[in-house]
Amino acid sequence: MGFLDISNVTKSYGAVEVLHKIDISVQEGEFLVLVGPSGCGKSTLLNMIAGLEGISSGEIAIRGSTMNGVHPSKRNIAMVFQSYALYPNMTVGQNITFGLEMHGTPKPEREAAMKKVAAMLQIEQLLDRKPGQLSGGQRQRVAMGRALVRNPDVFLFDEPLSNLDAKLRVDMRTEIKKLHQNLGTTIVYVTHDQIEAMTLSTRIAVMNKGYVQQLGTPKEIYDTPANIFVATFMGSPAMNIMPAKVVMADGAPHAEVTDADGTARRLRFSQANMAEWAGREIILGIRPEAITDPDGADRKSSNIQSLTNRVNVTEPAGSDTFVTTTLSGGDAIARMRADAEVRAGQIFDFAVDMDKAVAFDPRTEDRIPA
Amino acid sequence: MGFLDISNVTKSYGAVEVLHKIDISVQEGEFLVLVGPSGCGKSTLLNMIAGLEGISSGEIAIRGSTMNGVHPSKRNIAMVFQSYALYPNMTVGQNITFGLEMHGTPKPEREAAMKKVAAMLQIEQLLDRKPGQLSGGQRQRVAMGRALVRNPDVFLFDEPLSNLDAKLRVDMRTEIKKLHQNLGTTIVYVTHDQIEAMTLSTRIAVMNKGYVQQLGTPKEIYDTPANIFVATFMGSPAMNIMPAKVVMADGAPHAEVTDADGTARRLRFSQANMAEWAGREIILGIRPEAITDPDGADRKSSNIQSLTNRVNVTEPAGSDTFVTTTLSGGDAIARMRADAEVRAGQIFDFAVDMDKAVAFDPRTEDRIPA
Amino acid sequence: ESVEVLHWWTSGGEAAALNVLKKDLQAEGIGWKDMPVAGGGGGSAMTVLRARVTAGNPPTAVQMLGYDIQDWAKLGVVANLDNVAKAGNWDAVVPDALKKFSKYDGHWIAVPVDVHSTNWVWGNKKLLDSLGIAQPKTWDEFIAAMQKVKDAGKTALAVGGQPWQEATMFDAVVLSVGGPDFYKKAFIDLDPKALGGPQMVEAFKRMEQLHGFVDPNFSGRDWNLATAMVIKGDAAFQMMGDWAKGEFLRAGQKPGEDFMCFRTPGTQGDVTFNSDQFVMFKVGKDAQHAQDEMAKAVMSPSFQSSFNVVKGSVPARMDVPDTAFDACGKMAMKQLQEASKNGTLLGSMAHGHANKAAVKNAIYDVVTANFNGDYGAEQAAKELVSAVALAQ
Amino acid sequence: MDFRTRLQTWLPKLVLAPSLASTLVFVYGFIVFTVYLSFTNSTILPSYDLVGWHNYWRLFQLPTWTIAVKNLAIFASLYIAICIAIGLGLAIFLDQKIRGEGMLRPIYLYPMALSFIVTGTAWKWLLDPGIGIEHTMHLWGWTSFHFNWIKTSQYAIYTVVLAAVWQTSGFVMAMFLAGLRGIDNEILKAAQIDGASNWNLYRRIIIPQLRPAFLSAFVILAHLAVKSYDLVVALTGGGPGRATELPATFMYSYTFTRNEMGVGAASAVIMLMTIAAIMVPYLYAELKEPK
Amino acid sequence: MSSASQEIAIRTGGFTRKLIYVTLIVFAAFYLLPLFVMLINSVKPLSEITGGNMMALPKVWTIKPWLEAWSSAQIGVQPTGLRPYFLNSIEMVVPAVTISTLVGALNGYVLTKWRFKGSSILFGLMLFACFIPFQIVLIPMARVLGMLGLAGSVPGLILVHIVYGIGFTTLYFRNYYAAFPTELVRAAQIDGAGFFRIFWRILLPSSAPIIVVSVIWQFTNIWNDFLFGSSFSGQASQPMTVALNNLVQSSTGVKAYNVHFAGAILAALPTLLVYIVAGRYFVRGLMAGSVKG
Ligand SMILES: Nc1ncnc2c1ncn2[C@@H]1O[C@H](COP(=O)(O)OP(=O)(O)OP(=O)(O)O)[C@@H](O)[C@H]1O
Ligand SMILES: Nc1ncnc2c1ncn2[C@@H]1O[C@H](COP(=O)(O)OP(=O)(O)OP(=O)(O)O)[C@@H](O)[C@H]1O
Ligand SMILES: [Mg+2]
Ligand SMILES: [Mg+2]
Repeated sequence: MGFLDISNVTKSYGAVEVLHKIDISVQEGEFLVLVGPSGCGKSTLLNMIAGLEGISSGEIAIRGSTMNGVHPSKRNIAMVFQSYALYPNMTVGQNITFGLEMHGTPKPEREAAMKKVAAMLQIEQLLDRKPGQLSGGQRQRVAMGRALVRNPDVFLFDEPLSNLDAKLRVDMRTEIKKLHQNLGTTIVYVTHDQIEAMTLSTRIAVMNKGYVQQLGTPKEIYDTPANIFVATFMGSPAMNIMPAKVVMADGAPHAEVTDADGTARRLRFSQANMAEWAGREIILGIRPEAITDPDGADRKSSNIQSLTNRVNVTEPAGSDTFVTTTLSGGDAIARMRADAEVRAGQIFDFAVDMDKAVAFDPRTEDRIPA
Repeated sequence: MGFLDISNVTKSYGAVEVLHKIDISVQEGEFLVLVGPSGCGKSTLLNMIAGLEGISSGEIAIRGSTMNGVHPSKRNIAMVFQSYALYPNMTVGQNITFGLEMHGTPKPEREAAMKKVAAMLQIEQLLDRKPGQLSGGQRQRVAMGRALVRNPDVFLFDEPLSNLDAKLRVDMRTEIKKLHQNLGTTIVYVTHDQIEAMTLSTRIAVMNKGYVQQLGTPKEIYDTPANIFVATFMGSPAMNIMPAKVVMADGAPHAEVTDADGTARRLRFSQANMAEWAGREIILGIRPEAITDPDGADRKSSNIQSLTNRVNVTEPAGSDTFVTTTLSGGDAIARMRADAEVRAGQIFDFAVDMDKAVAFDPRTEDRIPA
Repeated sequence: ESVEVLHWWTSGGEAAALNVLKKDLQAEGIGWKDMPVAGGGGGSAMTVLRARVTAGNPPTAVQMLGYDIQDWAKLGVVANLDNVAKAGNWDAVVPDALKKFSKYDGHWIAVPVDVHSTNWVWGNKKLLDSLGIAQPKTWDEFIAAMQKVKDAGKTALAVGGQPWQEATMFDAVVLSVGGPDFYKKAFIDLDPKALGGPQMVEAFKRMEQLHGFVDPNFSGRDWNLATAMVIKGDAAFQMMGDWAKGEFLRAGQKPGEDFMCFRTPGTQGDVTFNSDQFVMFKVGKDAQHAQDEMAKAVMSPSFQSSFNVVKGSVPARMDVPDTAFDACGKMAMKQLQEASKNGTLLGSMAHGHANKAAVKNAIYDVVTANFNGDYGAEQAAKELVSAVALAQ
Repeated sequence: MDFRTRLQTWLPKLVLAPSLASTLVFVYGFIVFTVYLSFTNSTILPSYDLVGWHNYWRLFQLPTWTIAVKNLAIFASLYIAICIAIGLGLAIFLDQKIRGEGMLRPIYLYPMALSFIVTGTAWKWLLDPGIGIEHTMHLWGWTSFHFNWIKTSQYAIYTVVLAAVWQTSGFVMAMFLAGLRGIDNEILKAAQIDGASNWNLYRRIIIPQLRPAFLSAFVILAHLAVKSYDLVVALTGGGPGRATELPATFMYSYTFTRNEMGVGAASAVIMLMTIAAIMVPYLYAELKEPK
Repeated sequence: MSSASQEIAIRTGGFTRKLIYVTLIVFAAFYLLPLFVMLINSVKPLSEITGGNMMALPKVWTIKPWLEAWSSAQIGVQPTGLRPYFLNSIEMVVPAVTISTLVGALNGYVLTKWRFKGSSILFGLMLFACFIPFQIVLIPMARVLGMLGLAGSVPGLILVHIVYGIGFTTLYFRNYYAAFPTELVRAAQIDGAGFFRIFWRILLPSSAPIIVVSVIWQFTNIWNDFLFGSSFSGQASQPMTVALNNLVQSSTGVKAYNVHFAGAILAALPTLLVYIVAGRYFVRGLMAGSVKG
């Protein structure tokens, strides 16, 4: 039993079931991120934890005591919303202390708590402004302040950064990370940005269509995705997915793919158990950063395979250069150093890190375990 | 003289000048991206090119003939808006052909043009729907279709992707890129997303507060930013910026910075001319991808310097691991391979690629040319 | 103690007349709560009354006319004034024609305030004299006189084009065509033969004749504005009840000198009348006394005299001396008494004293349609039969 | 479930309950009552003796009712059409960054603030040939000027339209202006780049987008037209003759001055059905897709 | 409520602009004409009106008609002028407007933020109530008021106006609150605010534009109402419109047009004032509320 237990929880709107038997147990101090495409039920689940939506069946418990039917304000949780949901008619200070006021905290204590939080978030000079007079980043801070001041058992965040521009998003991400490290509070965080998910979380739950597809550490999710959905959802640019045939050569299993010209190319698997699939079709997944120029390839890898192929497009993006090529009839993207000497149309020796390759069963779309 | 010439253009709203003497010349077939923070005047400049805003002073010319005072519909331009600005009362097909209809193109021709564009954008099955029934990505395509069908001299895009979610944004980016490669039309494209800017453009104009800060190819902008603003605006995570002192050692100029414990550390410059600054303070800029673990360092670089420092935070992000450390009293971010063996608190040997380092004059904030 | 009186006497003269009553009651220590609701010839006031009665909160007394009184009495919401009436010997002094309305089922329920007769013609004496026109005695003379005025470029007949004003003229015209018997048959007995017969067609033809003498701007005009036309000499005649006299008097004109009053030609000896009455509604025991006092005060000869002098009408009781009244008033009182004796005192159809409201309004519809040119005389007579049948 | 949570789930319904109860009693209860009355022989006050369809039969025999219905058709169609035309036109004009918009707007709007007595008094005067506009024109030397509609049976209904339009077109203008201000500016830019002239811009792009405003305006005007009573009474009193009788005045006079409450109720039921025929589809559309 | 879209990109030529201005001004004149006529004739002596030119400015200016209308004109048997009735109206309008607006706001709040099964249908039922012809409710309403003991009293009138006003106020507030972020309500719930507290502290303070619309609408309707005012008022509670009607509808005597006009303007003053003071928020409020886009 964990700190926050979601057991067998289902949610229906009328006849439509939007969450199906969700089971997640969160330990105290964990940072759980819920990711998934739009409409998969992330917000619904969060709202159920908060008590803003009823539970159709199953149970949600905090510290072992059931929360079903308990009023949101009695759950000792705090929530930060995507649009921040700052009360537009109140000053920043009033926004922060409103929750305390509602819980009957006396004024001096409220003031003190507000001062402390404002100092922590460096928004002391904004306390008398109205939300309308704040920039996006400042609003975000105030929303955090409102949550922090309550000193809750659990923080819930619903896409708190998605309204910020890219630069600010990175900064605020770091702040949230620091906050978690400093306070050690349990956090459940919804996003559909997988970089956020990867960098912030201690564990990630990848959701799709109301099901939890995989629950695990960022590394597990990234390196050993449970299925094709998780594999392609996490990572940007997405993992390259291509049909391949398993063939045996030199006593080892190889993935046979075709290059831009249709010539068959073989890449040796690092996993010996792929031999079991010999002669059968699989789906091969290779992340863009595992296909590079030989100079950029990971020196630690035990299994760098060379693959000669024609370059279609190169996209220099400053820090890296993305190279598009054709593998098994589809586009595949390779990520290379910014300075990699590669031109469109060129025949190039790609270095493929097969330690990082994963294989999926084409029928179930699940990953074939190593 | 280029294809689209913006000469000495100024825009004032009442007494407030929001654009100051802008000078940009665009060649036929170029893909110019305007980037800059919110409110810097990107949309205003685009609207002036379109003829939707008057020009306070200066001249805008297409193919050498001045456009000042010419009605938008007479300029042979097409524009795609952030909100797509689809006509909600018309079907997709009508949206696409409205411009042709207004220009008196006969019906059969309109139909043919529409079919062609719809096929190109794969929206044939949507032609009878209303915009309200489309998803974000589909709307975006229709907006493109409306622009394409006109076969204009110049395409103008005003943040066409900013309403899409991250995944779709990447896909649409690629489509726009392909479109440009196929059609070869001149494009002026506004965004505040620098990845978009880097990957799409042939040239970038970085704007701030109504001034063009730098105009150049993506590579120029990224590798040799004109000033600190450009350096930190382009790239994610942003370039690390720290004060440093130039000292001479072994006859070569070095940048002296302090590590997490306050100990002075020296990094040899690749540029010999930094010797001129010996004994003076500069601002040193190093991009995160130029600070790595030794195994991940660019094998092609001529000048990898080792820097021993304490690791503050590690953020594994799947494809990479971001490591935060303290340099000259501020946070610096290093980008390492996903598998780099680095833990928070550890004393680590960072590899700094000084070929990629840039130095700025602290007084003017301009880059010191190599 | 006080009485609450619902009425629509809001104009200067009427209100001044009511003030007499108010003072009389105050002398008895009874307060006056005024509930005036003007408009629509009392229509708005009747709506209010309905709401008040339905709410179980009726006023003490309500100004009312004709058959409405009987209709309300039928509902059992009115008070019984028999005690006061007996003490004041009302049965003897009030003419039978009025008692028909003031009593229901043999009990006194209402107090008549005044008697207006409606078959009057008012003329501008100076204008008529200057044109050499004498008081017309017959219908044809009347028409000839008006033609003369018209030829002189003046408006011959001042009319306010509202249904009730047109109907007021119609009353007199019908009487002039068929005399009291026909009038009774048509308007009181509602005999379809009378309503659709040749005499009625003749009456409508006379209405059309009259229409030929009005100015183009007559429609919607208030009656007192029409009177003002006569006073100013813009028009020669007006066919209107004796409330018009008040206007002449207020303008400082003298009967016989500045203006003349005579019965509608062809209706000599007949009087169509209407009578304003205060209907007393059932109120609680506490208010009973005030109500009785008010009834008594209204019936007092002094009030009847002073009120009617101001209002232009004649007292409802026959024993009031005519000393305070002017020439026209004296004439009216005399004629009224005679008519009452002869049985030619007829309730005015136009003012709801011939039949109930539904019928009255049905006749209005036809009269106004005829007068405004929508129906010809023949068709009007036919429509009259069906409209009346429908309203019964 | 703790008490507070349970209370919180009940509170919204409790809060709505009084409004709902009063609506059920004061609106629907009374409608049922009226329907019932229309089948009774009520005269001066309600009575409870049923007479079947008699009142309806009589209603449709009455020439006045026919006139009233015909008048309503003329009045409603003209009133709605003209109000929308003027309202839309003014809104479009006012939307062209007009200097002095702040002054003009209240001028257009203020008639809505006046009661029927005021409107009726003023317009009766203006339209009266003897003192009003015609008279003034004559005094100013234009002696051939004629404007005596209010005194003419065939035209009197149009003066009612005139005064009614005067009173509400400003409000319609405000509704359209609100609609215009809500249109995405980028769409206008896009249409200009597409080469739309101002005429086409309005005809093809803007006006079609004002659909919600049109709908709201139509519903408000339609129900005002059907309920129109005050203005007619104050302006023409239903005359000349019965030339400006409308169903609402008809119903009032039969119920309250002619002591034929049964017929009055029958006419009210017909009116209610007319209103329902307009409103129910609107309400259905409005509530079908909750925003 | 985007303020950016205030700016319209349409350009018109100089001639068109002149034409637009001319049209706008002509219509302004059309709307102002009746008010102008009433105003100038209310400051003329009666002799100048009868037979004079209604458009002509007064030769002799006088405010006597105004004074008379206000304090000494004959209304029924008393020469009280409109003054006491003015106060009656205020006594009735203020609570009726306040309560109906508040109830409408609460209803709108429930119907958007606390939706439950069937709440749309309930709203439809309430909305239809706006369109009932008031004449038909007179008799049954009188009965109900009598049963409640409110007949002929100010509270009775207030009740009637609230009952028939909440349909529209609910409509306005519902449409406004539909666009109000639900997240705010949720945040306040988590902060521990209950149903009413959320309403008072969060929604109501942000409802200024729609409150303006609702108040303008209700104020003009209730202030100008005659039918209910005359039918359900008692002797001591007759509102301004009934008194004005008594003033202008007198059936005999010389018509003091100047006094009537002065009275009419006096009766209209509060609503005019409301329109002029709050009118500039009106379009904004309509945008936010009644005209769904
Ligand atoms: N009140 C409701 N009634 C019916 N269906 C609802 C309701 N609220 C949400 N849904 C449905 O439930 C599903 C999950 O919605 P939810 O808001 O949890 O998605 P999400 O994962 O948060 O998406 P996003 O990333 O877009 O915020 C969606 O399909 C949505 O349409
Ligand atoms: N009509 C106007 N009147 C006054 N100032 C304006 C007007 N339109 C724009 N501005 C100002 O001009 C500046 C430039 O605006 P612009 O819309 O071009 O910015 P932008 O770079 O497109 O920003 P964003 O990324 O937010 O779209 C801003 O400071 C803005 O406030
Ligand atoms: Mg969500
Ligand atoms: Mg912009």
